[in-house]
Amino acid sequence: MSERVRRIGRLRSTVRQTILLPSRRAAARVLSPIDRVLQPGANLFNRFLGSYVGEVTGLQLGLLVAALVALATVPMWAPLFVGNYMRTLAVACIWSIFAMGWDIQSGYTGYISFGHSALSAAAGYTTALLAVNLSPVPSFWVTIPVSILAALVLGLLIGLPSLRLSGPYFSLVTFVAVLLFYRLTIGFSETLGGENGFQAVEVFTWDFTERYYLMLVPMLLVAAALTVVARSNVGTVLVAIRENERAVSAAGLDPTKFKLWSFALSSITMGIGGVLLAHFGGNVDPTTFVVVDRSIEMIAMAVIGGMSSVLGPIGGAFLFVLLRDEILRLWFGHSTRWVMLWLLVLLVLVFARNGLFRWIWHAVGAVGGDRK
Amino acid sequence: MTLLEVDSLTKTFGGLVAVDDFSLSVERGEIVGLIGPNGSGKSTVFNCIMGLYDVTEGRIRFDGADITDDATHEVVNQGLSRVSQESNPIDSMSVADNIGLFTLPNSVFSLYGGASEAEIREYAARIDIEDDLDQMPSELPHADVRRLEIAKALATEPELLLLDEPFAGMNQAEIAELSAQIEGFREEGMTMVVVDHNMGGLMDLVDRVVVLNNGDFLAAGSPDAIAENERVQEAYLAGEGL
Amino acid sequence: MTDTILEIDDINVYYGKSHALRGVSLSIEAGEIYGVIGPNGAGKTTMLNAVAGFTEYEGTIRYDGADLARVPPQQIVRDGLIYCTEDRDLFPYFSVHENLLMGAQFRDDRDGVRADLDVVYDLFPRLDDRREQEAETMSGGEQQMLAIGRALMSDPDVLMLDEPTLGLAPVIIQDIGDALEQLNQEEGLTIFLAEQNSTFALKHAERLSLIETGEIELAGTSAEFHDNEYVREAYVGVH
Amino acid sequence: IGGGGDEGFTIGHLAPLENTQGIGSERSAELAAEEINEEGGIRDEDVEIVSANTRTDPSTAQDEASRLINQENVDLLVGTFSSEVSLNIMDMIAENNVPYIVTGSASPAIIENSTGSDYEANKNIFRSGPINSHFQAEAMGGYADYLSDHHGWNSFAYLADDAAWTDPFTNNLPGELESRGYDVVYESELSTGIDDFSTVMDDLESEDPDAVFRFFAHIIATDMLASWHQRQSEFGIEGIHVASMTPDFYELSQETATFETTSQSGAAGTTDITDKTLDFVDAYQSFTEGDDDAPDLPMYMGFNTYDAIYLYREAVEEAGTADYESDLDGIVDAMLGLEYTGTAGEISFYGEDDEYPHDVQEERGENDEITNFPITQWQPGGGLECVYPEQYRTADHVQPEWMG
Amino acid sequence: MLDSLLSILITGAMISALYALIAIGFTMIFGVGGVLNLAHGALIMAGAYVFVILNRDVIWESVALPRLLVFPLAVGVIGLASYGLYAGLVRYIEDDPVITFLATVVVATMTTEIALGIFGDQPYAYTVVRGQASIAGTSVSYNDLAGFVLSWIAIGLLWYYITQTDGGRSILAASMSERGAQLTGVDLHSVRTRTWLIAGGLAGLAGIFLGGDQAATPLMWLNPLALAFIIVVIGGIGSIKGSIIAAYLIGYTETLTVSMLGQSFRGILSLVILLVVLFLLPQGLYGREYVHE
Ligand SMILES: Nc1ncnc2c1ncn2[C@@H]1O[C@H](COP(=O)(O)OP(=O)(O)OP(=O)(O)O)[C@@H](O)[C@H]1O
Ligand SMILES: Nc1ncnc2c1ncn2[C@@H]1O[C@H](COP(=O)(O)OP(=O)(O)OP(=O)(O)O)[C@@H](O)[C@H]1O
Ligand SMILES: [Mg+2]
Ligand SMILES: [Mg+2]
Repeated sequence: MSERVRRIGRLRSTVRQTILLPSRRAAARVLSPIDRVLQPGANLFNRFLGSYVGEVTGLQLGLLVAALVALATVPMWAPLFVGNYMRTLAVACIWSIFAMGWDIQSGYTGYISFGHSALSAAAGYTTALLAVNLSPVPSFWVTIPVSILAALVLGLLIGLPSLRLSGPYFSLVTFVAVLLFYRLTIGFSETLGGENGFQAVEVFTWDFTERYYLMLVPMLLVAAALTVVARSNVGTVLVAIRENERAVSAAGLDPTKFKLWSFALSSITMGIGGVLLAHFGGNVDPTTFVVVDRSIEMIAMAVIGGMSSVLGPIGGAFLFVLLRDEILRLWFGHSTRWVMLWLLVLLVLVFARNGLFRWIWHAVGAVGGDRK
Repeated sequence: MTLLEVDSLTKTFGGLVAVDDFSLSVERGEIVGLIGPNGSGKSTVFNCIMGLYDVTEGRIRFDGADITDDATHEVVNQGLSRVSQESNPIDSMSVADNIGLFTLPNSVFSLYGGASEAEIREYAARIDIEDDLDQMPSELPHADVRRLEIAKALATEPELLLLDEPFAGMNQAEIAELSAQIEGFREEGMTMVVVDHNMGGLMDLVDRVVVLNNGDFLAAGSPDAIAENERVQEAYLAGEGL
Repeated sequence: MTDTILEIDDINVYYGKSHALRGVSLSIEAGEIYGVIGPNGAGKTTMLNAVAGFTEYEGTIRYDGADLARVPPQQIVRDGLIYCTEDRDLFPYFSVHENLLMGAQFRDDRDGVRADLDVVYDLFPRLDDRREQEAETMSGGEQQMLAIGRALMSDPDVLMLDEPTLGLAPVIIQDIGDALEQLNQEEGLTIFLAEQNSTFALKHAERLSLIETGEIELAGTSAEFHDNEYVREAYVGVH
Repeated sequence: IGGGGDEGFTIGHLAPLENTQGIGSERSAELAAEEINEEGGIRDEDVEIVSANTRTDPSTAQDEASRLINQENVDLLVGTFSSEVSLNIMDMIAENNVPYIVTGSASPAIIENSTGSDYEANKNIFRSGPINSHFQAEAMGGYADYLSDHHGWNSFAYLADDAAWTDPFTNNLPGELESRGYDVVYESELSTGIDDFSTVMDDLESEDPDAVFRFFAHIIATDMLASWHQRQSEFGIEGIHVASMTPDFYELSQETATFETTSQSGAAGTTDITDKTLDFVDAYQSFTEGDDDAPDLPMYMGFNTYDAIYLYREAVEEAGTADYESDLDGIVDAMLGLEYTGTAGEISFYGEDDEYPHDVQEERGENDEITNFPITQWQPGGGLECVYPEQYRTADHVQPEWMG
Repeated sequence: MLDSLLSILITGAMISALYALIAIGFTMIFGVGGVLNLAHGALIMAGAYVFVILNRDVIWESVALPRLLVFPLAVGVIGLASYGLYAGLVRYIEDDPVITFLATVVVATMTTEIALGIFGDQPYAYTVVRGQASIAGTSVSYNDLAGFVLSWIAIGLLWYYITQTDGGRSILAASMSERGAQLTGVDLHSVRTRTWLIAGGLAGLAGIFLGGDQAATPLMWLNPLALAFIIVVIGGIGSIKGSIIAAYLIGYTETLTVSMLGQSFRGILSLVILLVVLFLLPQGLYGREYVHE
């Protein structure tokens, strides 16, 4: 084994030495003046926010701001492209929330869940069931918190027993949990709508621009909140749990409490995403919410972006959704598109296993060199 | 005044009795040596105290409170800490962060508690690894990894420290240095129980020795008395420690 | 007894940027006990790992005339070069007995295996008591005995031991020392011993090397080491 | 900037393209476009088909439909196979006012939830076929009469997908059969995830009906057919089995489809329902010559889609505009005024005040039984024959050789 | 009542044997490489399709080999495919269990897409063995019977191999400690090759009979694999004995659920059992604490 791993390691290092390093050096030459120009801004940022969300270099700040500006001005540039970017980007916002939700639990603690779609489904189905069974239908201000609460409750129901289990057992149980949720929707089709699900949820709006912002703003708020948590003690402890749970108890910290907390945070996030998704298309059905493919997709997004980084999964989600709905469509037919998409994910897993966006972030961070 | 009281502790694994009706009490400010042949149950006693194993029978009290059924983190938060036989630092965190982790409050809502950089440096300095703070654990030589384990335990501000084979894998010079540091802890008011097979290091350090054999209490007394105890000689020492 | 059985010739090992072994050379004669001592992190384990094929290195290592770089690890074992590591690397869920059997899994001589089992159980009665216990649940010292026992089951010609006394009670250390001498004298077993416990190494090895920060600082016979001022002060200590 | 636009007449086609029904429908749409273009297009504009794969996933379908509307600026949407997909995209399509003709799903809810509940908001939605399952259930009653006359079968069992489209069958068919004087000895809805039919087969055998009416669109009952043949169970298998409409199903099922029937719009081209039917099938076959992915026959959805495009052409020619944004009412009026002879039958739509506004009307024969719901049977040797209704019959229904 | 009980006993025995086969293949790979191989499901599906392709002329007009030849050929092809998966992908990433887990999920998803692209979603039926027998009044197809017999033969051979031969024991040993295996002269490469070949062969075998029972479809693997998960977790990851016992526990539960409560409730009771077992025995019946070295 070691020999083979070494071989691919060698391949990696050749690629690094002959292609990546020189091009990075060239890029650094171009970028470092920009970095220097932006540095005062970064210093300001670090002074006021650094201790809450982490420190940045000038260029990293530039990248963040550029990304934010790009997201905020989507309605201005999206129509310039062939494609339905307004819708695709709105979808990407929802999936970013899912990917982040998965990440704050699985990515940070290393307890890999394959059942997260069940959590968003709990929220989506609650919204739908409230709409179907109550008349008059309660307002958003009621259904949304109740639905998020439902995700939290299901999250704790899954988390409490399964977090006692060690890694692979946990993964398998969550995988089975999501399949079970699916079976329940079919088995209790009278109550849960069966294969068709429900079409009863009121759509926020069909207007592309409004809808986009309705998805973007919660996504940014979730990202900010999770970044704060991830950069705090809680994030540190969660990572420590992933690395070495016994050391965490030896430090006088209760691993179970922290694991459950991450599950709770994650469930709430999934709940938020689930509610948004329900009101985005108005339909709540097993294929949209429950099936295990949805869990796998959110995992893929988080992993290609970079696990345990909050911002990585956002990048991963946007990349994944853009590739799937817009970019690959330019060249490939319907089933080939999916095969290509999964192939790309596989390549990222093998060759950039820490995630593309984490890699970019560090590369950009390294431009300034060792200024410190 | 008794700080730790292990009262008729029994621990069985299936049919195997690893610790059999063993009692031990440790006074505040003492350093007690716990020795015995391999597999005599020393680490098991520590594991029971730390809440890693469920106790089969017996009670454990610390500073008056019953901690028999407490989970590890609860025990730690009462002021007991253990340096285990195997080192297990978190490899992806620097030495400073490893120590820092041990100072964090056990609350999911406390986002920014924990020791400052200066405090972490202080913990490290007490065991002389303050120069390694920025290094990763995997870059450290064995002895420093062991020291890091001790620094982590110190960072929980324990009243009582359990040390499981602190000298293993160290050479004479290192043992002497570590002994001096442990002496220093005692002067700061810490109580300790030390398990080790290195008699040279241990006997000079401790006030009192308790000997375990096959899970049973075998003997107790001053280091000199133990070194001369025939049963201990036969079961364990083989001429060492004299 | 002057054939060189294991020859390490100018090997270098790097871990990333750090240079863990710097041009180390030594050779071991068939039938001797050879000791390597040195402080923590000196590179003893690294050297043994290189011999066993677990670490990449520059330079050559020859065993029984053959260049080990060209021999796959499992063949090295079959050729009688057995390594007992610092981490022990037992099979945690096999019983003591199964662990010992695994040590002999490539051997065809059933009688020999049975005889060796008796030898090991004789040497470590503790193992005899615990034949059916899973290795993982054994105490630290018991595991060390099992690791040595398993290595002996492979019917070694050369036995490489990395810190065999780590965590063992003084009585056991004495037993192991006696056993190694006995195996060495009666069966002609060559032993290559890396030890932090200099006292033990000096007591049993005929020739030794002192390794510090990846380089051999001193090599010589046991007697020369005993007389060496520096060794006495830094490694043997007072008692 | 988005394609389509004002040059040309763009038709969006929505269907699952892993499914032969979807592919048959798509090829039929392309065939219609090609033919129409040869005749000068729709209102002198060239017709272009833009096809989207809905899979069986409502969200994907919504994505795709939205893309067709907003990016391709389609002038018409046709298709959608499974009812959950149709149901899930209607809201959005209604919002955008693009005329949308359902050609693949039979659930009455498609009409009930749209034009049936808020006519004004949904009046761009139509269904050209198949007749909704409420009528299908009634049609089955007539078919039962035929089976009773022909074989003397008087007791029936009922099985269905546990899914929305079968609700009308579940609610109506047992009553329908009983009102015609038959026994209904067994009723059950099966989970769409079923993969073991042995319990069902055991139950059926012990209830001993003469035939079982089963309505399977999600369930693919190959396994059930195999055990039917193996056990030589003493009942016929009738009703609807969507998988069995695949032209090579007989072969794929290893001939265990022999004796089972399914109803399908267009009767799989086995018979000349109208004078367009067989011409269309011929044209389809030469159109798909050498196309390995396409099924050998257009399948029911192909008939309906093909008809939908032609009838829409007629409607907009009649209305004098295809600009739904400014004159949807004109187009809707023209649609409602149509009496179009299609390949699968005569097509006209129910009006605003009917129970199923904008749904295709059923056709009725002399005894008032529904006739635009033909039934085909795989007969020994692999021949597909139309066995019902009488006027389209190409062969009599054959009961399994081990019966009688 | 007695009749239906007997029929449950017989049907349950048949299907449980296939579940055991799937579970064992899965658990072996996990045991040896620490790899949770979700692509195992894809191999099951591939087994069924390979059988169809070689045995029937519906895909390749010209190929329709006799079943007796196709059977071992298909098992062999899937064994090789499994090894190919290891040699072409897993061995480069196996040092990171999470990445490996994800990569195999992606492979499974991708394979399903490929199958959908090539074969569409309609089922391809085929027979492994034609006909049926009646056992104590319950009719059993020869397909299921053959599946049952061959599964047990395969399990028996595997059992003998793993526990009674050095080659087999070294597979278990390598699963516990790679380093330890190397130290005792085990050829790790050969252990891995053998493991993936065997596990793949088992998956192929199970796939062929599952498909013969129900026809080949792109998603035919999902439910059996989910059951295999439940089985593996109940039995204890890495334990063959546990897998067999749990397979029968779950197989009978499933058969009972279906005949007493109906199809819709499949899997639900099994999951309840899973939760109960895990609550009492977090490591499953014969599991060992998950250690990763
Ligand atoms: N989890 C377990 N299951 C079964 N037996 C165990 C378990 N843990 C320890 N034992 C047994 O209990 C006995 C005591 O072990 P313990 O680790 O306490 O010994 P120790 O005194 O620390 O020895 P050493 O000096 O070798 O570390 C040993 O015989 C060991 O095999
Ligand atoms: N895998 C590794 N990666 C990086 N550095 C390593 C690695 N293994 C060992 N080292 C470093 O190489 C040097 C030599 O280590 P080695 O383990 O060979 O020493 P040793 O003499 O056996 O020490 P000890 O007495 O502690 O076992 C040390 O500085 C150690 O930190
Ligand atoms: Mg111990
Ligand atoms: Mg070492």
